[in-house]
Amino acid sequence: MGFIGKGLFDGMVVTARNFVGSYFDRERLVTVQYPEERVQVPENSRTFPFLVFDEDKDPVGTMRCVACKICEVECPPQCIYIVMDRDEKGKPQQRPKVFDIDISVCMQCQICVEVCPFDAIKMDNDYEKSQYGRFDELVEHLPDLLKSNEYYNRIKPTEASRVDAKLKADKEKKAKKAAPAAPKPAAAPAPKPAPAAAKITIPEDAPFTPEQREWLGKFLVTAPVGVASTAATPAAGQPAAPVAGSAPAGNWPWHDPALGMQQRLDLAKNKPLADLLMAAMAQTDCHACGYDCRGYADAIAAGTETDLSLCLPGEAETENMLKRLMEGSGKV
Amino acid sequence: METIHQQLRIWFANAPDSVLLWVSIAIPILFILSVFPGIFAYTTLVERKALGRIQNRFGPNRVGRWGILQPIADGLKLLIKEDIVPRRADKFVHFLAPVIAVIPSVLLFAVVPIGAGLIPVDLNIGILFAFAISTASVLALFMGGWASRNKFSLLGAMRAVAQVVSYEVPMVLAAVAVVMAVGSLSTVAIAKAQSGGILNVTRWFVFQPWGFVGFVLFTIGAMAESARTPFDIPEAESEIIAGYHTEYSGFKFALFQMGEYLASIAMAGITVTMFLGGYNGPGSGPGIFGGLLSMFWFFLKLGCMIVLNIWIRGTWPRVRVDQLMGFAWKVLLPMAIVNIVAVGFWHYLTFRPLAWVVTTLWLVIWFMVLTKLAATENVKPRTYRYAS
Amino acid sequence: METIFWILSVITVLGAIFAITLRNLIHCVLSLILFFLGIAGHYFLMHADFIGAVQILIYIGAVAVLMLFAIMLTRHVTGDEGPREVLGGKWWAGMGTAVIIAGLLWAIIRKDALAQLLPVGAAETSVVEIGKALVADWVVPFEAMAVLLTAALIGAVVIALEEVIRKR
Amino acid sequence: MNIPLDHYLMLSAFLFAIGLCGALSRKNAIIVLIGIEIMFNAGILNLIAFWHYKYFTSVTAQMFAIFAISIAAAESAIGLALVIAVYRHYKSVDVDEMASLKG
Repeated sequence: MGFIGKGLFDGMVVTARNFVGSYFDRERLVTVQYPEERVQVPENSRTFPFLVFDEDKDPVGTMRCVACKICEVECPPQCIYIVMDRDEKGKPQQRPKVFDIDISVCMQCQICVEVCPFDAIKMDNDYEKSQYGRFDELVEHLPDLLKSNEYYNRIKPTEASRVDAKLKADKEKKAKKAAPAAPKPAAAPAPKPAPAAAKITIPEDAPFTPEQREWLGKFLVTAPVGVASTAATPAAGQPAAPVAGSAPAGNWPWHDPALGMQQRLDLAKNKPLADLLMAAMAQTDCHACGYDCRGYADAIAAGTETDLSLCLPGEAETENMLKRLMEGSGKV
Repeated sequence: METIHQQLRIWFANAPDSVLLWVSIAIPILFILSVFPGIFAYTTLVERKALGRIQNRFGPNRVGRWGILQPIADGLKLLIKEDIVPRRADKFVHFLAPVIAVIPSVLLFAVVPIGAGLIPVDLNIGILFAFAISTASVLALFMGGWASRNKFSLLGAMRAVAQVVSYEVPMVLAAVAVVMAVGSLSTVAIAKAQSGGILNVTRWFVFQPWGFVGFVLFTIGAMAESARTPFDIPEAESEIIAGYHTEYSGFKFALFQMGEYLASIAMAGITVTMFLGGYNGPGSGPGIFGGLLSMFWFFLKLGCMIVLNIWIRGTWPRVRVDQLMGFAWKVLLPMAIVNIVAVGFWHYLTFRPLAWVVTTLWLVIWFMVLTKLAATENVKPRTYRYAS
Repeated sequence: METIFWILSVITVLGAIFAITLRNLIHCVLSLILFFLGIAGHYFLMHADFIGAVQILIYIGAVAVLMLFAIMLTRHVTGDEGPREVLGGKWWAGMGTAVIIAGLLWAIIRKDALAQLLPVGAAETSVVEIGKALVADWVVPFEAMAVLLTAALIGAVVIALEEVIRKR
Repeated sequence: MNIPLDHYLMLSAFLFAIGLCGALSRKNAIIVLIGIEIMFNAGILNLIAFWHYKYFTSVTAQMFAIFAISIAAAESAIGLALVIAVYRHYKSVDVDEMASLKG
């Protein structure tokens, strides 16, 4: 039976039922009483990055991070700041002395996690980060960032077990071969800046004819180093890498992890073999190989190092290039 | 007030008369200023709790047990908030508006009898006074909206003025029906006319056909007048941010809210007086015990009206602006006029059963006709093209 | 009571003066409302409660609001940027006439014997009396008033909607 | 209350003069209307004052006041409607600019 305004009264009945029901039926109340109760956040939710270490006894010692600075370079809003640790003699250590993440800048994109070859940085799901200040208080330092693998397993069991299995497999492979077998990280490879089609440095949309383009490319390659590197950096479509602490040597224009492999090789063209080899490295000075990039290249060129698969950040690309270069020089 | 004066004269026979007069003036004022703002504060709490429960939430429950200190916390917070005045605002009017918003609302309580023989001032033009005062409240909204120099504020103010002026008319006409039946404009006389019958209940006007229609009309009008939710067009937050109080913060904002709620409570009090029997209820009457009981009944009914308001706010969607005026002028106003004729029937047909039949039939038939006329189009059930 | 009279008079006169001298039209109407309130206060003071309530209801609730609306519809919403000189070019005409009339009235009132009257007894007319008078002795003017108000209503709508009607 | 009648009469004469001044000297049509309203009110105040002081037994003065107030309301409604109509035509509410006889 319908009469005018029946819908209004039906609505009032519904709300009255809700009102009374909410006192008797706890199931109806969807609100979570936050400080006392918490919602179990989904496993794949993410907030800000943290650094994984393996053993509780020695968080700094068993930290997976080797201060390779790939994440610092790749971070789109540039919220990561890394300084590599050095011992008294100034020899670089494979761990960061300073590792800061400004979480007021971080946009939680997870790119640092994607590019890390060591599974050292992962996304947290802790959302209680409020502070009383807006500047220094929101910068997380190394002690705040370090969290155990156990914690990682707790918050993201599926992902962490996969990572653990992979790391174990790598370790076993390494132990079994005890030799040149390169651990192939299963993690997604770092997105490589594709070598520009028109030689190197000129953007696709720059208003040049093909001839001009060619000339410019040649000019920029052969031009004085400063010009080339400044021009080359934006051309690769990557943010300029502020490699704090380790000033790029003036005569290594390719020593810039933001460049593509082809660009680096072009920059090192007509240089000695060691320079070419160095240009093939990932340029992060990560010391995964036991040297810095220059040292590794020198060692290969000098013949003291025969394993060409040690450059972890460079992955297969670097390994293949190193092989080709060595074949070309007739040493292998 | 006069009764207090006489009582005081009996109790303190040697005190000077002028002192007693001032005391007897001060007592009702203090009573109004202490009780009704308290009711206002806890109405906000009850409203938030009830709305929460209606939406299957808890509502405020942090400050004190069951959030019982929430109004105090709100007040403190608003007191210490920064008071912002827009740079190009009309500073003086901007300051004046919230003050003016409260005054008419408080004045309204002067004519509401809260118990048998308990009324601040028994004006013989009580109802007219109430309407005159409540009209003035629209000025505060207008001043606030205009002085802010903000388009949304101004839009809200214009809407408020148009709405209040339009809904005033059916509301007054609904009250005219009661005034006709009682033969007096005094609120005390109206309340007294509803006493008697079985348990002091059956002679409430709401239990008569014309009284019921008048009650519905008056409640709708009162809701629109105090801009409560189905008619909160002047401050529709999804359309014009907050309407006339967009540019208000801190305690000025609190004053606006207070004026609005006090007006709503006072209107509920007048509705109770005019239609729900006022302070009449089982056991109410003269004497201390009857007086206390009558006060209890009045405040119980007032609470029921407030809860009804909250319930409606939690349920019904907002009226569309373009339908608002049509509803007032095409449905409420003719219905109020028809209702006045119904009171005439009621008055002259002294044989009650016949009067019941005639007035009911008259009202029902006109209701049908009006709804037929007001329906602009044939509304069919909605069909969904993309959603199943 | 004398104090109340003087306070109300000051409010009324100041309201009236501001209502015709301020530059901002909205301020003019707001002070006009102050003036209306003062007048209503005078009515209450003279025990004409009904007229006082009607004054508030009609003048403040209807006429002032109507004026505010008219200003909104005819000027920039802000209402200011009025004429540069407040009283216009012929201020002397207005002022002169006003002063002459005030002086004349003053002279007449001072000489009249009525002026010295003091109120006699409690004067209060109940609303019932007014109501009865309206439908008995005054029924013809009352009905005429109803017709006039209806005509005014229709006329106002027609005048204001002229453009719309012409377009149809 | 010891206010003699002439106080009210003076007050209302004063208000009438103010209203007249406003109606005559301001250019804005709305202010002219405001001036007229002030004069109306001064007149009604006189009526009530006489009623209160002399003729309080009769309701005639109150009747007159009620009718005058209603007429004032009707007058202001029409007046403001006219102002709006004129504004539409001339884009101005200045009474001095409404000098053209041609519509």
